[in-house]
Amino acid sequence: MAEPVTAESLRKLVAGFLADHDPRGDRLEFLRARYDAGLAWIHYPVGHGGLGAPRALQPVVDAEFVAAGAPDNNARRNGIGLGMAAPTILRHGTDAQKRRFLRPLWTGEEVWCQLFSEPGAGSDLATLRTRAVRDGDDWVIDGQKVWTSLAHIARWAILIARTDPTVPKHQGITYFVCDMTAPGVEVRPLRQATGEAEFNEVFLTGVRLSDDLRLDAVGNGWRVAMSTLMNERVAIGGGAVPREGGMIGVLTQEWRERPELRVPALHDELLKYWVRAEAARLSAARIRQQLAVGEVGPEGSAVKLSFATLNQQMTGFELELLAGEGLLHDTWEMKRPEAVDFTDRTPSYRYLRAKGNSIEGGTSEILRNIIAERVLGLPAEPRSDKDIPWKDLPK
Amino acid sequence: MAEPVTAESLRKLVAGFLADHDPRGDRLEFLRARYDAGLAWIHYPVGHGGLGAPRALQPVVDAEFVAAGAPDNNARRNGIGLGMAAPTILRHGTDAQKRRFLRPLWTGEEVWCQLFSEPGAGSDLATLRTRAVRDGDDWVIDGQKVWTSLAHIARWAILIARTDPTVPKHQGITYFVCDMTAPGVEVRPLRQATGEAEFNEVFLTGVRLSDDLRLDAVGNGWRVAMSTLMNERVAIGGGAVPREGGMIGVLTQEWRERPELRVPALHDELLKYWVRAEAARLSAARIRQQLAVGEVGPEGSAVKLSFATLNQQMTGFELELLAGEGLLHDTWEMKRPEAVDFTDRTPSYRYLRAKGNSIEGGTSEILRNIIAERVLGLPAEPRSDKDIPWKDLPK
Amino acid sequence: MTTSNAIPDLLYDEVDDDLRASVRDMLATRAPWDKVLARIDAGESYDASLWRVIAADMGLAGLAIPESAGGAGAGFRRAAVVLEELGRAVAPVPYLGSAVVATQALLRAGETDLLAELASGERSAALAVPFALAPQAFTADPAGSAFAGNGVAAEGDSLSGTVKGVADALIADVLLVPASGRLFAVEAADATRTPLVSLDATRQLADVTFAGAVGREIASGERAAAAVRGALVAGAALLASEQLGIAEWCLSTTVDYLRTRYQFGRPVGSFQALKHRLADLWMGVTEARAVARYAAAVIADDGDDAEVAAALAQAYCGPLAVTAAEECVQLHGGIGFTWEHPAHLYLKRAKSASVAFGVAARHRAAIGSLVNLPSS
Amino acid sequence: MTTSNAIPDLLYDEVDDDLRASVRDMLATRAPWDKVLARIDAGESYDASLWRVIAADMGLAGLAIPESAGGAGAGFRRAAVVLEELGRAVAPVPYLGSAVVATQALLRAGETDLLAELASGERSAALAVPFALAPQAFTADPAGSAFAGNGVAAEGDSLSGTVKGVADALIADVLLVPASGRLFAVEAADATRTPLVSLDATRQLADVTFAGAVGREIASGERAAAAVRGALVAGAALLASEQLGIAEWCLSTTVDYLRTRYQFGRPVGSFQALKHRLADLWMGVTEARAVARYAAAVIADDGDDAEVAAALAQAYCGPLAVTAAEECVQLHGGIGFTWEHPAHLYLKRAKSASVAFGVAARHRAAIGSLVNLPSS
Repeated sequence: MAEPVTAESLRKLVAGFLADHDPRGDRLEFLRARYDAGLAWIHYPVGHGGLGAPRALQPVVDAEFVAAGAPDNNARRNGIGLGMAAPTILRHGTDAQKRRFLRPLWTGEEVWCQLFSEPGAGSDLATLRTRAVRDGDDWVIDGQKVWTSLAHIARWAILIARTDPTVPKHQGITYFVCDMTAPGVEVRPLRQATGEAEFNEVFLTGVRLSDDLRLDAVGNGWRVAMSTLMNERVAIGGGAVPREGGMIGVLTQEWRERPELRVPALHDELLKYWVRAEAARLSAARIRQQLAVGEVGPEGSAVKLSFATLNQQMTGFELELLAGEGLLHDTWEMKRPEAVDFTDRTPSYRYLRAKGNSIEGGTSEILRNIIAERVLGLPAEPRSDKDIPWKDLPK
Repeated sequence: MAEPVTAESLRKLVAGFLADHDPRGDRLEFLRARYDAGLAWIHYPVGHGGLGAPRALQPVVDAEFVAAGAPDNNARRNGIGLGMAAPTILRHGTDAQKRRFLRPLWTGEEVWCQLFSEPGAGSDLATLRTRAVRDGDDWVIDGQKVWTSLAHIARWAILIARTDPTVPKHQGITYFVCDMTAPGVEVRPLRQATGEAEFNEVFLTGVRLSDDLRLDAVGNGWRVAMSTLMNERVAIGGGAVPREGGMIGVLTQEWRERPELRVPALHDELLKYWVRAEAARLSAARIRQQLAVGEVGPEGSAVKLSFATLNQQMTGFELELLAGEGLLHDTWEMKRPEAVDFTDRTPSYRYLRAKGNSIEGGTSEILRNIIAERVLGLPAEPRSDKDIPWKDLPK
Repeated sequence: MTTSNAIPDLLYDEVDDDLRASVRDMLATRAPWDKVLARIDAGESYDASLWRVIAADMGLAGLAIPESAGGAGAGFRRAAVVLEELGRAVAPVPYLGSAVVATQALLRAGETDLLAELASGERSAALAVPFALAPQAFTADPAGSAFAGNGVAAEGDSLSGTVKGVADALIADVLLVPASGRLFAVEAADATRTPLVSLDATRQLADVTFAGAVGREIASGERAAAAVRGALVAGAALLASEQLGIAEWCLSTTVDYLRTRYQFGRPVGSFQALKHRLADLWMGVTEARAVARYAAAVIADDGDDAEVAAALAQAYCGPLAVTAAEECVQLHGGIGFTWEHPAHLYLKRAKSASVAFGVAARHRAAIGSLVNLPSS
Repeated sequence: MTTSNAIPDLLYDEVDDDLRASVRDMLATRAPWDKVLARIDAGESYDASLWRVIAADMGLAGLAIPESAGGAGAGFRRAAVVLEELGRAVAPVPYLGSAVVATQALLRAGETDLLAELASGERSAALAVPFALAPQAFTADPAGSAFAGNGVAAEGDSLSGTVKGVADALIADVLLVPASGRLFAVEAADATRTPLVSLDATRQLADVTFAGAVGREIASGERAAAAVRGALVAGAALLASEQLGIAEWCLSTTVDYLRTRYQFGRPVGSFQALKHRLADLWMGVTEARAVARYAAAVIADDGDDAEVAAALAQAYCGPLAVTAAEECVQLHGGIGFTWEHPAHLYLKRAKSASVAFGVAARHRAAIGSLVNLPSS
């Protein structure tokens, strides 16, 4: 592109595209064409759904398509693919891998999931036990993964596995794309405190993956995984919210509409939440302003951390506000939702589900470590596990 | 004592003593006689001011003397002597040391102070730098101590100093009684945030102490010091308080007597403090009940910790309650109080002085470590400093 | 201003220790947490056979009932020990509702026949008021025609109306029903009990509807009001012991887990941030124990400070148990958030209990009234 | 309900950065903390020569005054940057009182002569109301004869009465005095100013007494009330930037200390419990920055959301600065509790500022009224 991309030029491009493609025609065909025109994720390179344009202009493009009533790629259903797998493949994949995976990922034809967490690893992800052993042109994978949302509908997974147990834990890990239809992949629902099975356990038994499903070099998996997780946290730090958006809005609506719930002693507590929610909202807005001018800071971790804390406290407060009503639930039957629908559920569901906010996507404890060390520059804990071969670590 | 000591027999003993000694006569003479009669601290051995009687019966004896209008030993002015030095001397001192020090200590003729803390050591007391070098029958002391209350009026001090820098830090420490009138002892006031100099710095320059002022074996000082500090915490965990005693009483009185201060939004916060203060009071009472039946637990640390937290929060709340009035102070001139008079001072003084509660006598952080490790049995932090010679430690 | 400077014995004696050991053993055998969870998956609720063992075989339903009425005459202080263990096991039995709340209502009302049946463990009873009803919110209507706090009216001995969200009613044989200024006993079979999907499935709530059911009057007027209010005060006070048991389980289970779980080459329990949080939690549990023992002692001794003690108990122990359960979930990491780990049972029980008899904020407000600290 | 979903620019621009650097350099030279402390020991209060440099030499007193009135026309957003640095240095100058509160009062009153004098830095002014007066507590008396919140009455142009605990009055040349429904300018020399021993000796309070002093009327009626209330709202909003500066100093000073202080063979800052507390504090500071910038922007733009923004600023930044200062003292251990360490200066300034313009609880209550969340 010789000309610099502007909102204006993008609007023109979309208009041209819409002139050629009926947004009311075949959904998939339309999405594929949009990808091929570089109007999918415009900051991606030409040939991979983008124009190499500034990311900040993406909303301009999206708005035009929305205005035209065009179908979208149902991004919510493929959050891991779009938010984590795609940027990782873009950065670390071969050209062949990018061509194979990115288009059906963006269009939503192929849903992705993530095979990182393990029951024995937890926050210390690098201690993972899942093994990948080279066998000719293939790798044979054995192990167990956990907390895998969407595994039951996913076509592909990003996977990390240990390829060398004789070196320190961060060094012996390799990153793969796992074929979720391969023999030996077994997906079982994992039920949570809410009664639902939003996640899965995934058992990998002698799963064969050809070497061209390896992403980046053997032994380089930890570094690749870190770039994946960085993308996750940026994604969580996400979108703009109006005042009284989210959980505080649930509380203020109940307070306003149901005077009979108002207990004077709860009033100041409600206002404390109002203040904290508004401070968090302004802070998130300020971070987005920084991002927009290129000042990418570590504040994204803070947004996630403060969201988790506040959401948990506010959902707990809601049950107290509702008193007797708050003691009821809708059902304890096991369901398998594809997305978390927070505000439309019962207060009891919200209370329970919010407990996961400080665990999923990096526990609040780990985020505090990150802030302390990477932002404030405080010294790391003394560690003995960084130089010892993985196989010799206490477990 | 062939007969078991009972409240009854003690009352008789006191009555007999009072028949022989006029409580309105010479104060010092009376106190010395009381000591010699074993009616000072009755759980001490016969010959050292006691009767080897149960400690729980001490209040019976004290009450009889109070009822008779007898002079007391002004215990508040010699808290370190009575609470820390005396039990340590009793347990670790030679017979000659006990005879020399305990009587004038109890009568208040000789005030004691404590030379443990150092500017460079802080919570890691065992890294202390003050040196004691053997020179014939003497030890020569050089170093600097800090946070020494009463040093300016003290006759003696309990002192720990490093006698061997070539062994790990806990092993090279020896415990002494320091003559505060010896040449080379210099006491300077140490001023706090309150503007007062409640404490002192003590500079020790070539101070000569004869070897008979050493308490317990050379190199055994850390163990002795630990038993001293244990006594301090038991002492802090101390006496019974009525409901709404202490700082919560200051707040409730202000709330009741000054309706113009009542802001509805502060009401629930006041009641939260009421609840926590009452819970802390009941908990302290329960600990005293355990002590009375011999179940000595580690809960004393909890009493000190919860007192510090609550006192700080309540004094902060008081300034908010008083609004404009709370912004005033009495004087920033440097004074040298002999005792902390908390409730009779300005709210601003209380707020500032309470900040010391979580530092003095073991920081709240150290107390939490103690609870986590000694009560809950959680593993210690990995430590590198326990086996390295003191001189090689990073400082 | 109510002050209570004299503090009763807050310790456990040897009989308490023995009682605790036998209840704990029995629960470990008959109601381990996986069986409790399996009942929920099976859509069952209260465990009637477990209740029979506790109430009848072990004779614990009558602990607080005087010997003259067929009970053990051991008082509420000992019943509190049983409740600690029931909380620690999230046991699905109506001990609080029957052996504490209903029992105290009958004691206050001066009823003895039904009391004897409860004491023997043959039958159980529940007070038909909403589980979330705070003692201070229950007041006899000045006109004497109804009680605030439930929606049942009496015409003669015929009762009609619905009470929402009643605890321990599903398993009860008899319901104690405040209506039109009187207190009635009604055969549970004569009421319609609609089970509710409850946050705490180990103490399932029910809506209870009366459509002309015949009640036997137990008390009326002041005596009826005092019986109901006294029952709620006792419930609030004694629930603190259950909450203490929940909190203790959460703390000790978390400590055990963190001692053995390794991350970053160290036991997770050696990380100082977690140690400090657990130390704070231990402090809270230590204080909660004193508060709960105080509340049980004051109720047992029928002390003047009962309303303050009960409000203090719920203001302190309710939130503390919730904090303990929340820390238990969080510090177990992912595993603590799964259905197959018991932590969620404790979380749900603790949160539900913190709303029972009114939330902490209501109890603080009650203390404000009781000790003369008005809001304005 | 006031909602404000459109969020103004909350960042600093290059001019802000330059301004900050020059103010910080100047303060480091002329008012390091040990000089500030020495003034207190010498019984001195405001630093007049420092104020001259800031107000006149650097021309910062007129930042928020329009060019038409002799100011820089740079707005309150930039004045907020100056306040951050003054908070960071606990500087004893009346910037808040003169360049924000009094300036806003004059702007709202439509006065220009005095404004020009303030803009030039020749003279300074203070609004004669108690430092702890909350904007929402200041209401024009319905009868129009007096203002609630201070005790001065006017007969014609003659003023009598006392205002307690006024900030920045001791160094002011002119006092702006609300009295009997009007707003007057009075030469400070014509009032009796009694210095008070203040918790925060870097912003010493005074009782101000008028005994028939002659005032020049600046505004009356609605306009006078709006001027005073607007001044208090601006003060509450902009004080947040000072509080942000205090909190930042406390955080960064503590972090620096813990990085280099060794205990138990490790830097103290490597202990996880302290790291987590500092991470939480950093989160608070990060949010406080957004809140303070929002408040400054809304005041600068004369936005509809001013009262909410100011109340939010004091509800959030006031307590946050206190927490930062308290953590600073605690995490420095003994040394942080001594007179010879600057931490206590920040603690006193932060605590005092948290009471200024009303405590956080009052601001939360104000928000409740402003956004339609009534207490009952």
